[in-house]
This record gives sequence, C-alpha cells and structure tokens, in this order.
Amino acid sequence: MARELMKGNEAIAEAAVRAGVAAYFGYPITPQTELLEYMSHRMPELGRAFVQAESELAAINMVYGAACTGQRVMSSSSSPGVSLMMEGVSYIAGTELPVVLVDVMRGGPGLGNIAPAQGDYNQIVHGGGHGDYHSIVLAPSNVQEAVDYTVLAFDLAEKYRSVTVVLLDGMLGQMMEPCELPPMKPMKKEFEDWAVNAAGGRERRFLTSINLNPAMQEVTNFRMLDRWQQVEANEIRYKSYFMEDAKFAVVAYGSSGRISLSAVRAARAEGIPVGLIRPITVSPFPTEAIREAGKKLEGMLVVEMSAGQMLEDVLAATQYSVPTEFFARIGGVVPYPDEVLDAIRDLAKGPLTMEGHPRDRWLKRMAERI
Amino acid sequence: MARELMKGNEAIAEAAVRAGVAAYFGYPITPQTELLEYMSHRMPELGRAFVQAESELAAINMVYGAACTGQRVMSSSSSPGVSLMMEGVSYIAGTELPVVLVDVMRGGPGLGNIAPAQGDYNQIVHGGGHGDYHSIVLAPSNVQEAVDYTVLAFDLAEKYRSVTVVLLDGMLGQMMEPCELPPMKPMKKEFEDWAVNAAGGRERRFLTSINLNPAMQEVTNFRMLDRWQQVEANEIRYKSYFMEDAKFAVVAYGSSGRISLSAVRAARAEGIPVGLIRPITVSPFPTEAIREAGKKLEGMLVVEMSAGQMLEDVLAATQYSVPTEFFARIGGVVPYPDEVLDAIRDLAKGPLTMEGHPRDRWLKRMAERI
Amino acid sequence: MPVKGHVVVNETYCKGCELCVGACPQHVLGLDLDHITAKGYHPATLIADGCTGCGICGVMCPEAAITIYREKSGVVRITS
Amino acid sequence: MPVKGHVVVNETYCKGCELCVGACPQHVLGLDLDHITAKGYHPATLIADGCTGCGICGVMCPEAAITIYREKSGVVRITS
Amino acid sequence: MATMQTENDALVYARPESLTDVSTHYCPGCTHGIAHRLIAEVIDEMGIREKMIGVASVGCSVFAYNYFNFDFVQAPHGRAPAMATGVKRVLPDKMVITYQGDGDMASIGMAEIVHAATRGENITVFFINNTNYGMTGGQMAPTTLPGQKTTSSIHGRDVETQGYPIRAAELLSQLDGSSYVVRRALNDPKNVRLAKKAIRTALEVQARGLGFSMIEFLSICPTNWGMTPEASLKWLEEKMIPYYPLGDYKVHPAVAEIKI
Amino acid sequence: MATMQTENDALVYARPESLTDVSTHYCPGCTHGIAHRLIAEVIDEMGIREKMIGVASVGCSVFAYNYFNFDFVQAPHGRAPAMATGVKRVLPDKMVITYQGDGDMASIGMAEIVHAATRGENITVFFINNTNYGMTGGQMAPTTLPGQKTTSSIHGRDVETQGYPIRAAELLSQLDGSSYVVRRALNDPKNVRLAKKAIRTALEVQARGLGFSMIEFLSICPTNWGMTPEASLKWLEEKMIPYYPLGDYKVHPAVAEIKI
Amino acid sequence: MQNEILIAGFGGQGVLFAGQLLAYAAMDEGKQVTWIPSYGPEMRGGTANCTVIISDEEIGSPLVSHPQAVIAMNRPSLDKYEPMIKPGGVLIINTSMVDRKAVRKDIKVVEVDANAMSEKLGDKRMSNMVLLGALLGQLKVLPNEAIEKALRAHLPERHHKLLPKNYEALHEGARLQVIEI
Amino acid sequence: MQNEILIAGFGGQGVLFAGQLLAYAAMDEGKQVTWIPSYGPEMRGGTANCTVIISDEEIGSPLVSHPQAVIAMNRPSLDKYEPMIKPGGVLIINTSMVDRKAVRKDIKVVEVDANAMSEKLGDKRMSNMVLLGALLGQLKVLPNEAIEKALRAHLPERHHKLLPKNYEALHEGARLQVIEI
Ligand SMILES: Cc1ncc(C[n+]2csc(CCOP(=O)(O)OP(=O)(O)O)c2C)c(N)n1
Ligand SMILES: Cc1ncc(C[n+]2csc(CCOP(=O)(O)OP(=O)(O)O)c2C)c(N)n1
Ligand code: SF4
Ligand code: SF4
Ligand code: SF4
Ligand code: SF4
Ligand code: SF4
Ligand code: SF4
Ligand SMILES: [Mg+2]
Ligand SMILES: [Mg+2]
Repeated sequence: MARELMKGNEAIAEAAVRAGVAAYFGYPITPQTELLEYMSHRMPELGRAFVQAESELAAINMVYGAACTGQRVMSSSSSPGVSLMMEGVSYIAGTELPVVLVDVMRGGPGLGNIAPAQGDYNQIVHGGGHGDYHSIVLAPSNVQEAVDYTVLAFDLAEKYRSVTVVLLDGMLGQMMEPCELPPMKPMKKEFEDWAVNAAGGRERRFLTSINLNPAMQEVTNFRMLDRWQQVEANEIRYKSYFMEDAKFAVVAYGSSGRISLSAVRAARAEGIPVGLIRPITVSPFPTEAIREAGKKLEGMLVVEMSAGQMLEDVLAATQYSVPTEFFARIGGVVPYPDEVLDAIRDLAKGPLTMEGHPRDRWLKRMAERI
Repeated sequence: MARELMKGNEAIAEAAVRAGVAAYFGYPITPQTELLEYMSHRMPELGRAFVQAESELAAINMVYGAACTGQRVMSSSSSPGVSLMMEGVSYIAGTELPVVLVDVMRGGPGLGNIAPAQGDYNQIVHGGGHGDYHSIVLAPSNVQEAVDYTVLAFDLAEKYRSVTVVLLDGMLGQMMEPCELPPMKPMKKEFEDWAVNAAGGRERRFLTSINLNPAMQEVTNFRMLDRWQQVEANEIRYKSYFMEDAKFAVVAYGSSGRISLSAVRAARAEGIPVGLIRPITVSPFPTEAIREAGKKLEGMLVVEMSAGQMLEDVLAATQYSVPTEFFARIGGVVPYPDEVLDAIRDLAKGPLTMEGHPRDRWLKRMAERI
Repeated sequence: MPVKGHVVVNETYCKGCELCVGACPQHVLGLDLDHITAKGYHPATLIADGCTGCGICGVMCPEAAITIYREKSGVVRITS
Repeated sequence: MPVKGHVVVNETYCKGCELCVGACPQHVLGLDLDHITAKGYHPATLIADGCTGCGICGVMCPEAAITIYREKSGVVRITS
Repeated sequence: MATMQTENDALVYARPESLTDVSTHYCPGCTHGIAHRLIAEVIDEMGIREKMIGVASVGCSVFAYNYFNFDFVQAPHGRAPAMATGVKRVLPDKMVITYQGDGDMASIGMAEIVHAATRGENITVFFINNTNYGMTGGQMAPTTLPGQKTTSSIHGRDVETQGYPIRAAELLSQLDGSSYVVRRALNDPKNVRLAKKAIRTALEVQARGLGFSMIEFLSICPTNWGMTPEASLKWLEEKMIPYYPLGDYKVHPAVAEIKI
Repeated sequence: MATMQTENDALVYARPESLTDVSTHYCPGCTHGIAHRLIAEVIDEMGIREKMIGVASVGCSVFAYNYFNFDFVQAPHGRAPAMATGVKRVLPDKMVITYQGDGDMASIGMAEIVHAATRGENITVFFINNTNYGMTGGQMAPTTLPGQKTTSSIHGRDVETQGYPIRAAELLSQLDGSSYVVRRALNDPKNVRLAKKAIRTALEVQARGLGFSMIEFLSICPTNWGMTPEASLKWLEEKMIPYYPLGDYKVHPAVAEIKI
Repeated sequence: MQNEILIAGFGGQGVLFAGQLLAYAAMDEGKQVTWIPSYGPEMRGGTANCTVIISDEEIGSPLVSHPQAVIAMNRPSLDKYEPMIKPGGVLIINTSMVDRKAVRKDIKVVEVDANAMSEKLGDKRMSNMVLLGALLGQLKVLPNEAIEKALRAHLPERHHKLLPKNYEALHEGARLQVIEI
Repeated sequence: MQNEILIAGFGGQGVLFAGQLLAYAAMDEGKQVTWIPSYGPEMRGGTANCTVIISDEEIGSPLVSHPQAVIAMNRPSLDKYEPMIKPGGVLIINTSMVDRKAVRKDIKVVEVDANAMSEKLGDKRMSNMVLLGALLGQLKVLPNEAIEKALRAHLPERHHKLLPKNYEALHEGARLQVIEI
C-alpha cells in the first residue's frame, strides 16, 4: 500500500476514521489541534458525527453518552484539557464503557507551554480520576505506530470495555513521517448486549456508574479488577533493541524512546554494550519483561521527559535489584540524543550504586549543570 | 481546654477558621457537605469570605485567585468533585501557591456511592493533574487529628508554597468524637513578596503558570522539585503502635488505620506479635521509616479501602524485601476489625512468600469469599 | 343524578402525601389511619360516597398510585 | 490658517499595520518603505505636511506607538 | 394514556406503561413524581416508549432510570445535556431527553445547557426547579428565592453576597438555537394539565426535528422546605410563581404550527 | 490621559503610563492592542493604576500581564471570572478586571461568566469578540458568524450542525446581577471613542460598588481572517455589527446616574 | 473496657439524638467515645441507625460487627441487628413498633412498650428516652446522672420544661426487668 | 547513512514548504524521513524553522543538536544555527536578508542572493527553491529529479504553471559554488 507523509495528529485522526469511529468530540488545544481540525471536515464528509464541544469537560461527556450506544467514539486533547476530563473518565471507567482518548502531552504543570513533554504519565497511567480504575495506555513512538495503535486502541477498548488512551507528545503530534494507513473498516452493525440504543423489542436497558449500595459497587470493582488481570495477561507490548548481548539497558517510551534509540546506536558505535527496552503499553506496564531483562544487566538508565514518573514503575519491575540511573529533561525541554548518550556513558563508566534514589542523583547532576 | 464533641467535617471547618482562613469556596457534595454548610454561616459571621461556587471547577479557581493575594484560603469536596479540580490544582501547583484542600473520599469510580472509601489515593498522592508536581497530603485518622492537621496544613502550604491536601473519608467526616480546638489565630497581616494584592508603592507583580519558553519552565520545575526534597527531608510524619517487639506489621492510614488498630490490639491479645505503622503524611510517604521497620519484620500486611494503591508505595519502601500481604474492602465497603484480624492471623500463620503480587493473592482470596 | 365512579389506591405506591385528598373536588378521599403500608405510610382511600370518577386525584398523585373508574353510564373522559 | 501639528512614531512599537494611515483625515501618514524596524516592519511616518495634530491616528493605533503634538497656538484637545 | 374496559366500569385512569412498577424513593408528596408521571403518560400517548433514551442527572432524580420503563443513561452532575448530545448525534432518530434539577442544570451545568441550546441540539430537557439542592439536604441553589432559608443560607439568601436567582427559561429563550422554552408549575390540577400539554409539545418538537426544547417545572421539596406537601404547594403558588412567571418564553414559528 | 508641556508644542497624546514599555506579540493591526490601550488610558485618567488587579485569560491575550503596568494573575481557560471572584472577595477595595476572548468566555467559560454576573460580582469584564479562536490558529468560536469559514468549519459555519452564534451581551443582560452590559466596536475612531467611554463607565460602576459590568468589544483578527487590517475593519463593520448590534443592553438605574 | 451500642429505627424516632446523648455523657465522664450515623439519601423515608462506642482507651474502629447492645425501635432493625449482638449482650426491643419476640437465647432481652409508656408520661416523643433508660438499666456503662447532665446541656432550651419528664422516662426505662426465658 | 537538514527564516519565507518538499522527495525515493517544525504562537511574526532527517534506517530523534546542513534565510537564523553545524557540514546563507558573512571555517558555505535570483527568474516567491537547490548542490542527499517530482506532486494545482520556473530556480541554486576561504 502507498506510504503517505503525515503529521502524527492527522495520521491518528485518519486511522481512527478507518477503524470505524462513529463520533468524535473535542476542543482545540495545541499541540493537538490538527486532530480536531482534520475530524471537523473528515467526519461530516463521511456522514459521521463531529462536534466541537464547548469544552473538554463537555467533550468527554459527549463521548460518554455516545459510547453508551455501543458505537466507537473518541476524543483527543492535551494536558490541561485532559485534566478537565478526569471526572468523565472515572465515570466512563465505572460504567465499563469502551472509549478511546488521545493525549498529546505538552509542558506543564498549569498552562506551562506547548512544547513536547511526558508529564501526564501518572495522571494517565495511575489514575488521574477518583476511585479505583485502570486504563489501557498505548504509547507510540513514531507516526506508523500512532496509526497502528490507534486502530488497536479501539479493538482493546471494546474487548475489555475499557478506557484506552493513546499517549503521545507534541513532538510526535507535530512531526511528519511516512506511514501506511489501514483499509477502511466497515461501520459497526452488531452491538453488545449492554448498548443503550433504544433498539426496541427488548427489555429496557440502562447504564450508570452508581451503586448506592457499597456491596454492589464492590462487586463491580472486583469485576473490573478481574478484567484488568486479563489485560495484564494478554495485552502487554514493548519493543527491545540490541538487548541480546546488552550489559546495560535504557528504558524509555514514546518520544524519549526514539531519542534514546539514537543515543543507544551511538553508544553501540562506541562499543558500549547497551540496549533499549521501549514499553508500548505503559499500562499495563511490561513489568515481567523488564524484570527478566534486568537479571542479565549490570545497570539500567531510565529516560523520560518527566521527573521520574515511569521511573517508579521500572524500579518496581526490577524490585530494586538492578542499579538504576535516571535522566530527563522536563517542562517541555526535549533532550538531544547527545545528552542521553552522555548519560549512557556515565552509566557504563560507573560507579553503580543501589544506595539512594536515582531521581535524587539526577537532580544533583542537573543542579550542577544548570 | 474544653473538649467538644464534633463531626469530623465541622471540626475541620472550625479548625480552618481558627488557623486564620480568610476565604472558603466550595460546592455541596456528600459526605463533605457539613463542612461547606458550617462555613456558609461561620465565615460571614467573622466578616470573612464565603462563596458557594457554581461548581467545584469554579471553586478551585476562586481559591486560585484568592490564594494569589497571599491570604490563607481553602476548598473542600469529595471524590467526583475533586476530579473536577484537577486542572486548577495543576495550575496552582505550577504557580507555586499555598492552598489547602480537603478531600472527604467516597466510593467510586464514577458517581459510585457516598460511603467511606480511599480510592482517591493515587489521584491525590501521585498527581491527578497534568504535569510534574507534588502535593503535601495529610491523612488524619480521628477527629482530633483532623483538627490538628488542618491547622498544620495551612502552615506547611505556606512554608513550601504548596498545595496541601487533608485526605480523609466519609467515615471520619461523618463521625463525632471529642476534640480540643486550637485558639483563634490572628489574621495574616504580613504578606509574602509574591502576593498580588495591588498594595501600591511598589513594582507591579504578576502570578502565572505559563512559561512558553520550555527552558524557563524547566527551571521552575527544578525549583519545585528542590522544594519537594526539603519537604521530604523535614515533614514526614507517621505513628507506630506496638512496633518495639513486632515480628509483623500492618501498614494502613486514615480510617483503615484506626480500624486496623482495633484488629492489631485483638491480635496482640491473642499473642500475635504484630504492630501498626500508620502514615500521617501519605505524601511525602514515610519510606525510610517503613524500610527500617521492615528490616526487623517477618511479614507485612497492607490494609486499605482501595484496591492496592498505597500498597505500591509500601512495596517500594521495603524494596520488595519483606514478604507482604494485602487486604482491602473497596467501593465504599468499610472493613470490620474482625476481617482485618483474620488477615493478620493468616499473615502470622503463613506461609509467607515473595512470589507474585500481594494484590493478586488478595483478589484470589476475595474471589473465593464473595 | 350525578355520574358515579370510584378509585383504587395501590398500596405499593401510595405514600399518604394527601395531594389527592386536597385535590378531590368531592372531598371523598382521606388517609386510612387504621392501616399502615409496608413502607410505613397511611394510604389514601375513599372515605365517603360521591366519587364522580372525575380523575383529578389521578392528576395530582405523584406516585401514579390511583386507578380511576367511572360507571359506563358516564362518558369516558380522558384526564388530559 | 489651519492648526499645525506633528506626530512621532515609536519604532519599537510600530508594526506597520496602517490603521493610522487609513484613519488620518489629512492623509499625511504612510509607511516608510525604505526602512525596516528591528522586528522587520516598515514603520509609519508623516509623508506630507498638513498634520493638524487632531489625534485621530493615536485613537486607532493598536500599539500606542504614536505621540502627537500640536503647536501652542492651537487649543490642546484631549482625544477622548 | 392506557384506557381499557372492565365489566361494567370504564377505566378513566391507570398507571402509565412507561413507568416501571417500582415504588420511588421520593419523599411523600414530592412533585418529581408528578413530572415523572406526566412524561410517562405523554410517551404512552405518543407510542414512542421504545424510541426513548433518557439521560438522568445527579440529584434526587438520579434514579430516574429505575422508574422510567425505557432505555436510560446516567450523567455526571450537570453534564446531562452534553451526554444527551453524544447520544443524539449517533442516534438522531431516537428521542433523547434529559431530566435535571436546578442545581444540576442551572448551577454546575450552566455551560452545557447553554451550549446545547445554542447548538439547537434536537433534544428535550425537563428541568425541575425546586429552589434548592434536594438530594444533598437542602443547600442554596441558583434558583433559591431572595431571603429564602436553606442549609447554606440559614439567615435567608442575601442577594448582595450570594447573588440573584437565575430564571432559566428566560435565559435559554435568548439563544437562537432554542425552539421551545416554557415554564409550568406542578401545584394544582389545572397547571399540571398545562404542564402535560407542554411536555407533549416539546416531544413533538423533537420528533419533528425542530431543535432544542426545554420545560421548566416549578416543583416542591416538602422535606427540605420543612413543610407538608399541601403547604408546599401553597408556597409554590404564592412565592415561586410571582418570581418565576409561568408562560411560553420561546416558541419558534415552526413550533407554533404544531397542533395537539 | 497624560498631558504634558514641551517647549513650543503641546502634547496631544502619548502612550499611557498603565502600559509597560514592552512591544506586544499581537499581529500587526490586531485590535486587542486598541482595547489594551483604551483600558490603560482610562486607568491613567482615573488614577487607579495601583489599585488594579487584572486577570488574564487563555487566548492571544494570555500575556496581557506583560503589557499592563499593574498587578495581574493569569487564569485557566475560561475561569477568569471565578479567579476574579476569588481575588475580589478577599480584596473588595481593589479594582478587579478580567480580559477574555470569545472562546474563553463564551465557550469553555460560560458557566463562570453567567454565575459571576448573576452573583453581581463587583468586577469588570472586558470581552474581545473576534469571531474565532485566535491563539490556536483560527478555529470556530461560539461567536463565529453563520457561514463564516474557520479551520474547524472550512465550508463555513453550518448552524444546523454547528449551532448558532452566542450574543453574550444580550445573554448576560438577562441576569438580575448584572448592572452594566454593553457592546462596542473597535473599527473606527468614533466607535473607539465610544468604547473608551464605556470602559470608563464600567470601571466607575465597580469603583462605586454597583456590581457586575461587562463590555463586549467587536474586534478583528487579520491573521486568521486572512485579510489586511484595513479589510478586516471593513468586514467587522459590514458583517459583525449587523449580527452583533452595538448598544447598551443593561444599564442599572444607579448606573444611569453616573456622569463622566 | 469498651462498650458498643447500636441504636436503630425509623428516621424521626430520635435514633441519632439518643446516640448523641450517650456520646455527650460519656465525653463529660472523661471517657473516649465515638458516634457514627448511617448517612445519605437512604435515610430518606428509610431507617436510620447510629453506633456509639464508649471506652477507656483510644478507640479504633467506630463500627463493629458484633455490638454489646442494640436498641431496636422497629421491626426491620430487630431483624437486621439481633443476630449481630455479642453473646451475653443486651437487646432492647420497642414492642410498640415490633410485632415479634426476640429469638436469641444467649443475650439479655428487655421488651419496652415505649410509645405507651412515654404517652403515659405525657409526651410520646420521649420513647427514645425510655428505651435509652432501659439500656442503661442493663448495661452499666454510664450513671443515669451523666445522661441527665447531658440532657440539660444539649436539649434545646425551648424544650427544657420537658427535662423532668425526660428524667422520669429514663428512670421508668431503667426500672424494667430482663424477660425470663 | 543519515543526513540532517535545518531550514530557518521568517514565517512566510517558505521555510516549512521547502522542508516538506525535501521530505516528500526522500519518501518517494524510498528513504526513511522525518520532518518536524517549530510550532505554536512563537511562529506569529517571529521566526520559523524545520528539521528534516533523511536516512536509510529507522530514524531515532527527529531533532539533532548538530545538523549536517543549515539554510539560514535571515540574520537571526544565521546567528542561532551557524555554531551548531557539524564540522564539515554545509551552510547556505540567503544574503538578500543577511548582512554578515559566515564565521565558521570548518564548514562549506554557499552565499545566495536568493531574492535577486528568484526575481530575475520572474517570481520572488521562489527564493526558497533557489536556496534548496544550493543545498542539494552541496549535500548529495537526493537527485534534483526527486525534488522536481515532489514539486509536481505537492505544489498546489493552481501554481503548476510555475513548475518550470521552480525547476530553473533549483538548478540555478545548484550551480552555485562554495565560497573560498
Ligand atoms: C461533581 C459533583 N458535585 C457535587 C455532587 C453532589 N450532589 C449530588 S446531587 C446535588 C444537587 C442536586 O440538586 P438539584 O440538581 O437541584 O436536584 P434536586 O435534588 O433538588 O432534585 C449535588 C450537589 C456530585 N454528585 N457531583
Ligand atoms: C483547558 C484548555 N483548553 C484549551 C486550551 C487551548 N486554547 C488556548 S487559547 C484558546 C482559544 C482562545 O480563543 P479566544 O478566547 O477567542 O481568544 P483569542 O485568541 O481569539 O483572542 C484555546 C482553545 C487551553 N489552553 N486550555
Ligand atoms: S396522592 Fe397518591 S401517593 Fe399521595 S396520598 Fe394520594 S394516592 Fe397516596
Ligand atoms: S376521581 Fe375525582 S371525585 Fe373521585 S376521588 Fe378522584 S378526585 Fe375525587
Ligand atoms: S494627528 Fe491627525 S492629522 Fe496628524 S497624523 Fe494623526 S490623524 Fe493625521
Ligand atoms: S497604527 Fe500604530 S502600529 Fe499601525 S502603522 Fe500606525 S503607528 Fe504603526
Ligand atoms: S428531598 Fe425534596 S426533591 Fe428530593 S425527593 Fe425529597 S422532597 Fe423531593
Ligand atoms: S491571531 Fe488574531 S487575535 Fe491573535 S494576535 Fe493575531 S490577529 Fe490578534
Ligand atoms: Mg433542586
Ligand atoms: Mg477569539
């Protein structure tokens, strides 16, 4: 099939269209806006639903309503807008509905800036909304993956009745790369037995996140946890580079993942036996894979565009059994491969330690540097 | 001083008044509403500001504005309402302002119910808002502590220019206990040099969370991280019970902490050498204390009213070096001491293991049970 | 001779709010104080003759607890 | 003889938007095409005599870039 | 309305099919019940029960889905119009209604209702104005009357510090997207009948794709008002109606042609 | 306005003191600049610069705090009225203003502006209606005219699916809490002068504690409209003013007495 | 030494106030005490209950699965809570609202026709006092004086004329005997 | 083999389009390629730039601290990016907009009076093509034909009459020599 040169934001939009998204609801925000703009003409052109909502708060609730009908629906935004969706996301999770969300992260906290960042990791991965729930989170690191995982997101969301987030940042949203788009899927015709669509000729149905009786709520929560265990068993994805003979490994996802790849290649060229593990599902997190890999390693380097959020998950994965260092640029600053390369060199040079916290050592180094 | 019998919600309100809160903004929501109702007459009576906002979203932004003037300000809500505050909280954190928030947690996710729960732990402790930031989180487990830590919250918020959350649940909010209230503090007269208050006769000031230049944002974030390291160094609080000779320990906070205390007492009465560690600052988390304690223990039991959220922090604290089990009732179900006692007995009986995840074992046990 | 009718109050719904009692133009409705429903309310009931089956009680009942009949002689009038 | 005045355009602010040019009743304002400001714009300037110091250009300038003077002879009129 | 024949009696009125046979949790005399009943009756009469999708809001009517005998979803506090928009946009042929309280719609949900109206969303909004937050125990609502005592205005609402009541019908009638916006009261048989007619008109508006319709119902809350149901009806008539005049605030020409 | 004497010339006009000496980031001809200038001039004239606290919103004017020479805070998108409420309630003697775009105030911030108005918050809102989301590159705003092309309505706003424009001044004038609500245009010297008078009145309203005041400014966005500033002014006059009539929509009797 | 008392009935029967009275009295006696109600909409129309724990040391859980004593003011409450009472514990039944006997044989049961008794005392709103008295007659957790003091302190001024009758109600209740099995 | 090209200038000078043209051409040649712009409000009035990376294998970072080649269309861009160029790399200067010489001695520098040249060709909007041609003259990353194909494919139909002139512009640029130091 023909390759097209597309912006990440637009590639995701077209991928969603081809995955059979029936309705899109969103609100403009840089660096995600092209996704909404693309949908604003593409969806009506196909006779599908598009609404530029009055806010992200309204958008997520439009998504909530549309999802109740069993159709494939989505929204997209960037950090501050995503924060406004937290109540809605918790409701959607509590109602066990399939929904696809795209977060094109920018520098924060607050209004911050519109540069690429990964500071929403905890919010998206560990639950920014209230109550116990989990979201499936896919983190592409190039435009082709953005396309592929957007399609996958719809499938997983439906399979597990789960909120599924495609998590990227302004860099991937704004850059152009060649990609192959999937064929156009036919629109959904069969609907699950929970779909509230006034189909008629059947018992009435309703969808709600209320369980005034705590015992009932607990049953619901256990059902969701059970489903989550299945997700953990079936859906973990990650990509390894140069790990066969690696004595050291970098762990990074999304943009920092591809930046680290450049650094790892350069390090290999210098003869440093380093590999890269790039989580694709950051939730569920590839805990086993990292633990196993860790057993053969002398040291690890976690690279993020946030202040050590994923770092905690990596440390938990290795159960603190592997000497680990941390490197990050934050607040919208994108690290250059050279910086990561330096961090790899330092790691290889040692000394390696299990004392103290990698974040503290990183802060100390940065303080000297800046 | 005379002891008074007060509901947790009202005790917190009066404590805030005596700590010199100049403005309260909130919105009704069970099981927190008494706090707002109390403030609705108490604040005007003292000539201070009270507004029942049109929503939690508006309330947090009224708090944001009032906090910019350097005055002591607060809001309170419960789970769904707190989710609506996430954008505002991220802005406040990014603007480095002192603000006190009270979250009286209820069963979730979604609308869930109004029963006591601890499901907002990750949202409050690990950042439910976008971007990198930390909040100080105090978790009282009785009405007296609710009073004391509300007062402390205002002091810490100011000292570290930080969002400080008093985290409790419907049980503590609704129950009555005797407590001693602090004397009335005089209102703040001196204001920090960042206060935007049109004082006149000085250079203009402004407060914002924007740093369109990522490099500037990074500097801000590092400053915040540096401050957070000071908080970690100075402000960690927890309470230990029967730990001197303990071979086992329960770790639990807030309501599940006090429920666990009953169970620990009962277990001691049976001769089980078990103690209790009750984190008071769940953020920053008493990592060192738990790690140290862990070195002398054969096993740990983490008890929550959520599905293993704090559990991860405890495992990280012990670096997975202590056999750990988990027990929780979720979705608004409050565990009885007897249930916790059973869990303690099982822990003491063993067998203890380091294999697998405590949450998975708990889910298996609950599945058999429910 | 006036139209005759009668009403039947369903106890599973009635909460004894008396809105029907106040609305009945014939003043033939009242609460049955000797009787308590499962939910602990005194249900409404006809306490006198003279119900015309006008349907007004049904218009005001918040619980849709009232069924209203009128003798065939009378014309069936829909209350809306 | 008409009132005489003149204007001074501050180049650090002027962006050559021409709102003043279009507004000047005397048509004595224009852009200085031979000159580019640090920000890369052609600034506005008086291109002919006849400025009356009426102040209208100042009313329309989005950048508050114009300072306006009028000869003492003329009455000082505040443009608001 | 279902009418069926018995031996020698004619059935004048019976519980509508569009209500489930569940006893509500509403307090005795609460006119939420009358609003429910009227909506159900109209839906029966129009024979559209199986085409209905309701959106419950957060308030005492949060369990509306237990009482209405058709498909339902339940929205976060104030967001029912957004959720209804989502439903309607993917199922334009279904009949979508929201049922919201005054706290829900006029306070936290103000942005969503204004924008649903200005977009001319083809949905019908049933708005219950009972001058307080019933479910949470009677706090002040945007609709609370000046001087009215509530648990968060114990000395009576002071308009200077607590603001003025919002007249939702008047406000929404301002928007070009709204086609039918009226206010009715549930205080006596006459007004209840007028309320029912309005419900019929509103649903006809939606059925004909004429756009946004909203009915404000002046309703009682005996429990939080601390009055008997009877006294509450009187208070509604004497205090509420003067402040919230009944009437038609927006009737799009196309709507005016609808004959029922 | 500052007037000072030089040798043989009389100063007729000079840059107001209430503006910093920073060059703005606004596009050439953007009338955000005129609004800024007028506000600064009035504040100079009233001599209240040191009493001012501004609340910047999210939009092209997000950096207003860099251009106004007095205290400022910066609000999340749409929440400026809530933030201003917080500021004003603790500092009732200071002069609090918000400066908001149409996306900010009329879209995401609808609930906050309606409630600030209905509460009669004693603040002044400056509302810039430029019929689009300028900062994000020209998407459709609630104020975008029917048929107007934007990056999210490339075939022109279709009122059937994208809804009708919101007339903010008319809407807010409905609320009992609002005291002074008017619409002005920044398209020619006459209208600019009238706009300035309105700013003076609005700030006098606040200074006298008369409650909520709001001025809607019809403004241009040459960049996203894809026109020259000159052509934009013409478009404003020919297309916007007919749809958004200039005038006073709410003038509380107490306000009418203010003489400037 | 810790005592757990659960009081349950219809809303409006004075369930919560009776519990608070106990709590106030305990506090004034210098004891540790917790009072926790059922809360939220389910109170509407339905049943209300509260648990009071009185102890000499720091109280852990304010809720217990097996209370020492239960006052059942209506049938649903009896059905729900009788089985939970600690063996050897106390059960006070308001026979005016309950049409069945207790089934447990391992606890002390007192039957109180509270409505009748309080009406005899001249005010039927005092049934909860009679029942409270009956409880204190069996469960020696606080002296009657403590309750009386609490009543004086916490009964709204406008009802103070009723104080003597309330004392009487407490005493009447306290005089009742455990029924023989 | 990986080539990094950074193109910078004022908004409106065709910076982004020139970069995209390179990217399209590279893609059609079957190469790996990334194109990333500066984005957001700072573009307003200010300067714009984009980085294009062309490679034979999977591209890691789309941004590099030291690009192989830089096209500086205005003075600020020259000041900012000249120091970053890889030793031995290429610097194309649009002398029509820049009033200074290059200072680096370890790179290949081509000075292009792009505005004059393109006006001579009859349309001054083609300066960016002249500069692109100059770049491709030095950095043999893609054959001119590839760029021409890309132009045909991606220049808006309504401008197709300008294609020949654009080809010419590319060639003119390509013919320019590196200045001797
Ligand atoms: C985000 C959020 N805030 C607050 C609440 C608490 N809450 C539940 S119902 C309600 C008010 C309901 O009042 P109204 O809408 O007037 O309905 P009514 O009960 O009066 O019919 C509130 C504030 C909530 N559930 N969610
Ligand atoms: C919560 C949130 N959503 C979206 C954005 C992105 N955003 C920034 S400015 C803006 C619109 C501004 O338009 P307007 O208010 O009309 O101001 P203008 O730029 O036109 O003056 C948007 C949507 C944001 N910063 N925050
Ligand atoms: S109106 Fe209905 S619920 Fe009320 S008393 Fe009459 S029958 Fe019963
Ligand atoms: S039908 Fe009419 S007359 Fe009969 S009881 Fe009802 S209201 Fe009264
Ligand atoms: S002052 Fe009047 S006449 Fe002079 S330039 Fe300005 S507009 Fe023209
Ligand atoms: S209006 Fe102002 S900015 Fe525009 S050209 Fe004239 S002086 Fe320059
Ligand atoms: S609280 Fe008020 S609104 Fe709610 S059910 Fe009771 S009477 Fe009705
Ligand atoms: S984008 Fe439009 S509104 Fe923003 S500064 Fe430029 S012209 Fe003004
Ligand atoms: Mg209400
Ligand atoms: Mg705008």
